[in-house]
Amino acid sequence: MDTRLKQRNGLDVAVSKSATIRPTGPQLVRLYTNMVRVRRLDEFLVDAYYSGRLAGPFFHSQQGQEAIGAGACTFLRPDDYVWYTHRGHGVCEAICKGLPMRAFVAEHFGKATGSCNGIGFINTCAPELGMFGMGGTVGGESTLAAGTALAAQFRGKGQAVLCFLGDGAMGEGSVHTALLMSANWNLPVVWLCSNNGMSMWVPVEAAYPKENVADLAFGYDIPSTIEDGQDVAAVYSAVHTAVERARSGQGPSFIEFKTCRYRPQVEGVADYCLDGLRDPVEVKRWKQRDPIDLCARRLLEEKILTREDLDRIDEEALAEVQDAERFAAESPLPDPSLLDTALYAS
Amino acid sequence: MDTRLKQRNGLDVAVSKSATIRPTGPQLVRLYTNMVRVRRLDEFLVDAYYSGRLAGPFFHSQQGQEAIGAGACTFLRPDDYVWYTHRGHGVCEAICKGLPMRAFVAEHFGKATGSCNGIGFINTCAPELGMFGMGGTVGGESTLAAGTALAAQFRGKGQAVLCFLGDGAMGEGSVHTALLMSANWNLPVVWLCSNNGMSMWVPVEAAYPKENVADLAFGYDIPSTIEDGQDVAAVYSAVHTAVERARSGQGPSFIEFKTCRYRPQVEGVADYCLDGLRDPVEVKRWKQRDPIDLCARRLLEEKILTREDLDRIDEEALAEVQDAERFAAESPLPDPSLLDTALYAS
Amino acid sequence: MREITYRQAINEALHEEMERDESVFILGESVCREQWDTHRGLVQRFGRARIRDTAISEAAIVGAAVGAALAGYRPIADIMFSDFLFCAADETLNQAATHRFSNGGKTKVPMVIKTAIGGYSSSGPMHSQCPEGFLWHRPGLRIALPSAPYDAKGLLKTAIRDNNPVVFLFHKLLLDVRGEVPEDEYVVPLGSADIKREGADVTVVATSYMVRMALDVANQLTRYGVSTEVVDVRTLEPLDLDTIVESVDKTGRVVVVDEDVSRCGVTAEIALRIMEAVSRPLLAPVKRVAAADLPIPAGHLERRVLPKPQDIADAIGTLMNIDGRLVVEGFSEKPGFSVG
Amino acid sequence: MREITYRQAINEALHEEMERDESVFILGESVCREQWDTHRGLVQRFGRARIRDTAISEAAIVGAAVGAALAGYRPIADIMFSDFLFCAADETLNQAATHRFSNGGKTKVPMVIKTAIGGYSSSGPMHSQCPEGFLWHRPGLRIALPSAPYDAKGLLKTAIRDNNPVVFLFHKLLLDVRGEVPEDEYVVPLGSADIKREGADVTVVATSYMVRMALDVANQLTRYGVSTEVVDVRTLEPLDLDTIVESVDKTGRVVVVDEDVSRCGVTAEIALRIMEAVSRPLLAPVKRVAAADLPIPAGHLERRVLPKPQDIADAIGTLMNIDGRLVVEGFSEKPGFSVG
Ligand SMILES: Cc1ncc(C[n+]2csc(CCOP(=O)(O)OP(=O)(O)O)c2C)c(N)n1
Ligand SMILES: Cc1ncc(C[n+]2csc(CCOP(=O)(O)OP(=O)(O)O)c2C)c(N)n1
Ligand SMILES: [Mg+2]
Ligand SMILES: [Mg+2]
Repeated sequence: MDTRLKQRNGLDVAVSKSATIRPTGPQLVRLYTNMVRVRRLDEFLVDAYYSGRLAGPFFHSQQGQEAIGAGACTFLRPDDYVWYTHRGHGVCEAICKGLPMRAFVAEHFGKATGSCNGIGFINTCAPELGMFGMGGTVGGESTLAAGTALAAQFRGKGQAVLCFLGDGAMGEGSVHTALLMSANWNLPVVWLCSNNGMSMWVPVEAAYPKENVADLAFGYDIPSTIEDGQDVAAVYSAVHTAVERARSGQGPSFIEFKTCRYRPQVEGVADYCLDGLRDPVEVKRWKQRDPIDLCARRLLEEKILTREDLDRIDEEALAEVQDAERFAAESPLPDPSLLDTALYAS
Repeated sequence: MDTRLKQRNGLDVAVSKSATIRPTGPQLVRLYTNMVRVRRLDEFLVDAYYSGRLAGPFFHSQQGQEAIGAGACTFLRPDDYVWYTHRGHGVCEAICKGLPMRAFVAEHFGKATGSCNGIGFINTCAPELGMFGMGGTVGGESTLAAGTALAAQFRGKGQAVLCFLGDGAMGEGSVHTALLMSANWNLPVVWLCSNNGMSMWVPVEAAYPKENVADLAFGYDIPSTIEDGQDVAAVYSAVHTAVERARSGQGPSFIEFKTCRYRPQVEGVADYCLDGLRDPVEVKRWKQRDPIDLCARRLLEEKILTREDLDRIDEEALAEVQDAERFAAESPLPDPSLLDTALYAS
Repeated sequence: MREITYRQAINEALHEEMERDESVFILGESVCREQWDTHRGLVQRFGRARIRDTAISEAAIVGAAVGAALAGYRPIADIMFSDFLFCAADETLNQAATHRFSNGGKTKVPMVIKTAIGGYSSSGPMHSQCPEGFLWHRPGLRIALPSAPYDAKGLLKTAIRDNNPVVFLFHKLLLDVRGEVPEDEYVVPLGSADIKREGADVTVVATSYMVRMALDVANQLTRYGVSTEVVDVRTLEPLDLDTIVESVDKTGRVVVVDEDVSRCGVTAEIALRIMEAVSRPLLAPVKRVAAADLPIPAGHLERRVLPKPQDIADAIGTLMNIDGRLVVEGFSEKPGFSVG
Repeated sequence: MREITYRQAINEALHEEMERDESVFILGESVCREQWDTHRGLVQRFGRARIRDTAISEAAIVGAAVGAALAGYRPIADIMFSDFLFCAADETLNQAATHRFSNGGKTKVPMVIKTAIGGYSSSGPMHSQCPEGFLWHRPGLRIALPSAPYDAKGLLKTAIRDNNPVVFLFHKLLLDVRGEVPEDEYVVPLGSADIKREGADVTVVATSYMVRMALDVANQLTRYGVSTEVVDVRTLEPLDLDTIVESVDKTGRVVVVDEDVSRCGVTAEIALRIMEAVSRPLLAPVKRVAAADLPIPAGHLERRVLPKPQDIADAIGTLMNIDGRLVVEGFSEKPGFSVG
């Protein structure tokens, strides 16, 4: 165990190499399937943005980062809480946690059948899955996540909370207060930082002084680890090790995933970096370790699936997206009376 | 050097044991004198609170913590910036930086001759000394401190910034954002945390999960050290080592001082801790290492001063307080026309 | 009926609701003891799991309350001074207020933010504010600001049971005020204004501590033969405009009094709503009395900025077209608290 | 005269003032490039020391600006969307606004907070707000909210030179709007409203994008024989009440329009001030048009919440006691921006 890990109080068991929790073959198939489903859906939403079919003026594609949400959320309990970010508008976390694509696409089309009844857009709300939506201020959900973790602790039924954050979100003060609270109260929460190297058009080197943002966890005595965000099995191992810690009352964990967003910060705007453009070579390099390709290779190598299986998974995903599109297109717009009931609960 | 220091990127040169910057004999006399002046003034303000002479309903005595402000501020340049906290309302920092007692007492009496023209009370404003006042939200000045450090960096004249914080202030998100900015931009600021073990009625063990809040600096790559807050020479050494780093463009430092407030959080209210009272034995233990006594002992031992010298210093301090009291008592109340000019600058 | 203080009324409401519903808990800074001594006996009775001291992190206090509320609990986020709510503005004004709405009404956020308001203690701009203007400007929060022990207890109980975020603003200068409070269980519904004093000539619509000030002025004005009705709004959201307008329709004259800053404040909004709603023309244009458009100075000049009894009397004098000044005395109540 | 866009006008002001005064610098998130493309050429000309990309920490951006201003610089704190100002509320509303006052006038805080406001792009409640009600409620901030390229340039230059914290609110939907802007140096003083259109029957007092909407409505109403005067407040603090009242004294009727939430909002305050100041009785009670008291929904229902041209026309119809509806067409401008 290297000293860096020691410094961060070693969530070392979670490091993929020494992990004791690993996905089985069938689990790996489900992880793979979910990554493909999310990739196809994300691609569709990018297209829908450009063809002017979205209800709002932006989409933040998460292509390239699927392994993280899939590895983390596919095998959670329904009553675990998940807090996502603007990246993909939660597409990866929500779909892998179990939200039907229909509700996701319908919301993005601004339809009454959407997950927020057509007025949430970037929000993805599924209380039955422990997902409560996202306001839109970066890092703003972190304290809410701590609150759900406190509720889980009170309840004592072993629920865990996952809170996703970007590397950029680590700059917000609210995140600091949430990490501190989780440490002080030993809350059952896993902080997942998808470090894709960019916060909007600023590279992480300009926004954070060290190599690993996980170093921030040291100050809170929160065990942390740094993982390969492209390897869905590694993500699964790390997250479920941390989730087990949470369920068994051992408190919070922090996991940093190194990853890459393939597309620009937001669709419709060039892929800027500082005063120039992001280096396309860099993105290309990352694509050689595409999470879906990596997983496919392993499934084939280990003879868990055949090429035909892979093709079928892809076709089914596409069909599912098409079904969701049709459903959303045919769904009605929200009734204005929604405005009378949405603000206050009775 | 123990590993803990290494972990926090060792501001090791600042550790008193290995310090190369130490106060000379005459400097130690000034440090001692300032501590005595501040103690007498603080005692006077406590009395003035109980006799109903203060312009506002509270005083936060800093008795017991004099070594920190004195060791840090006595030998700064006039153009260095200093940001203080509610503890003592800046009495220690301001007096040691050079503010006349008269302005301080007059402000606490709500008089026109006060450092804020009689409407600031807890504020102590002396722009000519690089002190700009204090709003009143714990930690709220930290980002302002970063801003003055940025100005100092722009100006390039070797100015340093000192920003005092309580241990409790480390819980605020704004402090996190300020530390991060100082690290990202290598700002000439010294973060000084007076860890007196209490944030209001909550002991630090309940508000922070580790032994040393300086561990928070690790995540920002800010060199840090932990010092004896009762030893004014150690404070001097640590702070001036860090100040030299700041002046010479080596960026921010973080120093945690272990200390104790002798009196309650605020006068007029019992010395609570959680749902009971603070352990008086604990405070008594700290008083055995009173910063003024410690320094006096050393001055005598090293034969720098005699007992008579010490008595004279005390008498002079009392006379200075009495002069300030008289001045403040005789000063006029602020003219209401101040309200017309105080809000906007022309 | 027995009399208890406003402080005790708050304390009783907390005891009763925490007993009644296990999902109620309190989190905040030094809440075991609590700055204003409204928590007496709570930690002994309910333990430190439900009376939770936090680090100094207002953002986490309010944000965690939102999260716990979403997850089925009924948190009370305790913010020592309402001035510090600005350190949790995203959590209060963005997250708590709009969470349900942004989710198309699919979630609910049953929580209370309990916080102390008010000046008149010479504590300066960061320990004296009344935030009701900011809060009412943001749709999605309910706001209760009681002026009397009875209301404090009844409204806090309702606030805790409400399924929405309710900001419960108690005034520091009212804590020692005594008033009748039944021993038996009762609640005060949100959205019900209360006629605190009947009168025929002029209506004073007031909030929180200003209700007390208005009552004092009204009593003094009897000696000038002026009959003043005092309406306590009790909650701003929902606002019981009917009761207010009924009173104004009767008297034909109205002064609106609030301790917060005048500009874009509560008095402006209530004044306009009254004008839009009255069924007979006002006998004189609405008057508003509120804090000057300045931060609140510490020290001697504070009294120049905050509303004072004479301001209310002057407004009434103008409305009634009375020659000469209606002279009233200042308020004798002293702050009498030490603040941290 | 040459025509440039509102975006270019902002950009020119920044270029000129940064050239003129070395103490001016910009800090904020992704400001080298800047979300709204108002920073073109700045980093190339002035370098990354003066155009400073920060971490995502609004509190540090605004707070550091306050600190640098105290220390003699003239920072421009760039907040991508004004909605994110709530993450720096203590720094904006407590620190920047009251710093000088709490020091008895001994300090000054010459800084600008530059931020984008406005809805009509279906972006939901965290990317659509107009914060002027919150800001104006807090004494100590100056507020400029230009509606045209000429004003944007002139006001931003004045804001940068002002010795107080000025919040410069530019509207996203105005960025591509073109207008006449002189090549020669000029400034627009704070506190000067501007009659954007003369008329005889009714005055519309409006802010920012609402000025444009009001002008469009005014033009359409000529076909009903209604002559509308449009007054652009340009700055809320200081407010040029004289120009507004002069217009209302002339027409006798007034609609106040602002895109922010109605309750405790800008429209309430301006309406009341007009009533208190007019020298002849109004021909009809003041009307206000503003956003409904709701968060701003994303998607299709946004238009039900934000003010629309027909709302202004309806208000005018009521004021003028016109039978039948003054039908106007909606606004054709499309958002046309991608937001992050
Ligand atoms: C409080 C706040 N500040 C700024 C923004 C604008 N913004 C949206 S996404 C983003 C970048 C976030 O970076 P990161 O957290 O690394 O996530 P990523 O986009 O890389 O997934 C920014 C600055 C925001 N939405 N909220
Ligand atoms: C934002 C904010 N929250 C809470 C308070 C109330 N308060 C004043 S002092 C204090 C304790 C501060 O503790 P610490 O930072 O350790 O300083 P100490 O009092 O120990 O010197 C608290 C909670 C405040 N003034 N501002
Ligand atoms: Mg990122
Ligand atoms: Mg402390």
